[in-house]
Amino acid sequence: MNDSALTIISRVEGDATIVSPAGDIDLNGAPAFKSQLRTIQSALKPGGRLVIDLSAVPYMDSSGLATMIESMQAARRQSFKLILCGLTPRVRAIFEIAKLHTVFTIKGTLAEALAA
Amino acid sequence: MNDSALTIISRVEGDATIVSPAGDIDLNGAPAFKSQLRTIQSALKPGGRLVIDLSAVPYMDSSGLATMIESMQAARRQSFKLILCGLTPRVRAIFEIAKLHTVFTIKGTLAEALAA
Amino acid sequence: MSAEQPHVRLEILSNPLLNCGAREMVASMSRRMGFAEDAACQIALAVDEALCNIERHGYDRQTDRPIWLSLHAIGGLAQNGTSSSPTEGLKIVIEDEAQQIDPNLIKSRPLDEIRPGGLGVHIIREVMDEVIYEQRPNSGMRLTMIKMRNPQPKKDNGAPP
Amino acid sequence: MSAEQPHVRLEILSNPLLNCGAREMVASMSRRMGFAEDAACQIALAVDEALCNIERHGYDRQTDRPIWLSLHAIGGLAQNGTSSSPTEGLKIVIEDEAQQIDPNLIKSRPLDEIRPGGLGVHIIREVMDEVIYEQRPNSGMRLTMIKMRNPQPKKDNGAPP
Ligand SMILES: Nc1ncnc2c1ncn2[C@@H]1O[C@H](COP(=O)(O)OP(=O)(O)O)[C@@H](O)[C@H]1O
Ligand SMILES: Nc1ncnc2c1ncn2[C@@H]1O[C@H](COP(=O)(O)OP(=O)(O)O)[C@@H](O)[C@H]1O
Repeated sequence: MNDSALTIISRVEGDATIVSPAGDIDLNGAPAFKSQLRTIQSALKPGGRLVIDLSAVPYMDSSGLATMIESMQAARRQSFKLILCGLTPRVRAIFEIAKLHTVFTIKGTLAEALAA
Repeated sequence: MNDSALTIISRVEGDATIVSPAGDIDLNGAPAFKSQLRTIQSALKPGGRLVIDLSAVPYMDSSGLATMIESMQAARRQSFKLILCGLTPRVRAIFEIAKLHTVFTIKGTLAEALAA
Repeated sequence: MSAEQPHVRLEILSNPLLNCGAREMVASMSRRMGFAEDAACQIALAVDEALCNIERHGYDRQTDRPIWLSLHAIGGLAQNGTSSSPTEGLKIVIEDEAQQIDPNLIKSRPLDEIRPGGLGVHIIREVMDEVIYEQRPNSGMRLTMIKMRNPQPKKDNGAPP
Repeated sequence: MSAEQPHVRLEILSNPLLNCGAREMVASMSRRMGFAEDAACQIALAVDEALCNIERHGYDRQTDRPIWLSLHAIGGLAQNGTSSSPTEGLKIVIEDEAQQIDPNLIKSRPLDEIRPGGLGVHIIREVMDEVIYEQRPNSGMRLTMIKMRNPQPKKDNGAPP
């Protein structure tokens, strides 16, 4: 990963794995994020939860959306629950433009996502 | 003023006039801000306070600094007190680069400025 | 469409690392021209998606090829001190020297099938008022996009519903 | 100084409304190249101050004259997927067709006298590691500025203390 680009922190809380990317998820940052997500997902148990906290992501483009869709597909395959939270207005807008805001489980805050 | 550029709101609270610019104070925005400040200052009484709340100013350049210095000169001439507050890190940095951070009275929050 | 000169011309290499600068430049200038925050973000998104497509499809991920972007403020730019923005819309032209393809092949897919990829062209057509892909006379492609500040009811751009 | 081609070239008209886009582009790209947030903001500030000076002094507030800006990432740009940025510094060249002046006359004033104006050149020299003003061969001025990611102890640029 670039020094400057996206940084990704993940931690486990109960049955939830929380992934917190910080930075833009665009064509420059998405590949590293995707490969880290794959590694994290491969360790998830059926019935577990993956919470992606997007509150520190000021910008996302279709490369980021593709990464989220891949994660959703993994969730179906491996029977874990995928929850997105903390979308800034700019990021929320791109989910809406791509008609994906009703396809994902999207919560307001991390607390709401963990309570879901 | 441009539809999009700096917007400036001012209100009176006790002996303090609070001016809240929102937007960048740069070569594009400074002239309008400067002329509004002059109008506001011309109504100030000796012993009164002018608080400029910069919390909604993401960026300022030397045109903005010049505007602030003009205001300080008016404060000396007219014997009102000038207090700046709410500087974002990016705006604070330019005061420091120009060695002006010790020349102005700068408070953290608007509440602190009003209590000063 | 206006035949006037652009107000801004940008040339960047086809490295995705640089896309952030191009899109933030366009967002920032759009705001100053009087576009609302959401519209400025949409314009930036369309620019970014167009750059991504050139980098991935046109140049096949080569990172050292040129991309040209020009901005023309339709109606002109505010002069310092004027009371409102005369800018009626923004015309953005993005050109490359990449492989040429039939503009009719650049199209968005139906969105009801949820899968990664295939969203860029949809996004561009959704957020901009006019979108025209064409081959440049000698080499490469040209994408012309227009967004008006107070858009007319949207024309059909030939995108599938 | 590197003789390599720039990674980014920008041409804008001399309207102060456009400065925001140029400086935000440079800030955004600088961050991606690995500059820390405060350094990226400093670079953007220097670019903005240089543009303001060209617009006010060079072009005497005419708003339709060209300004050229080029960015060269010293050490190159990261390629997708690499583990750290190879960018050692950023070289920025800003050129105009405005009136030529003796580069020695472009200097900052002592800051102990508090008055409006006369801060731009001080800011530029303070935040950048190298600052060179020169006349272009035929017309206009050229400003070359360099900022390193891990700067050497600062050289004296001839600015008054
Ligand atoms: N600049 C371009 N040059 C060549 N082909 C392009 C370009 N932009 C889009 N395309 C074509 O249009 C298709 C749809 O693009 P898009 O909606 O962005 O989805 P994706 O890029 O994920 O395939 C691409 O798969 C590609 O075949
Ligand atoms: N691009 C330029 N073209 C011509 N003269 C310039 C340029 N930049 C700076 N100068 C000269 O240098 C002086 C100092 O500039 P600066 O420190 O920015 O303060 P100010 O612009 O407020 O006078 C200016 O007054 C001007 O005479």
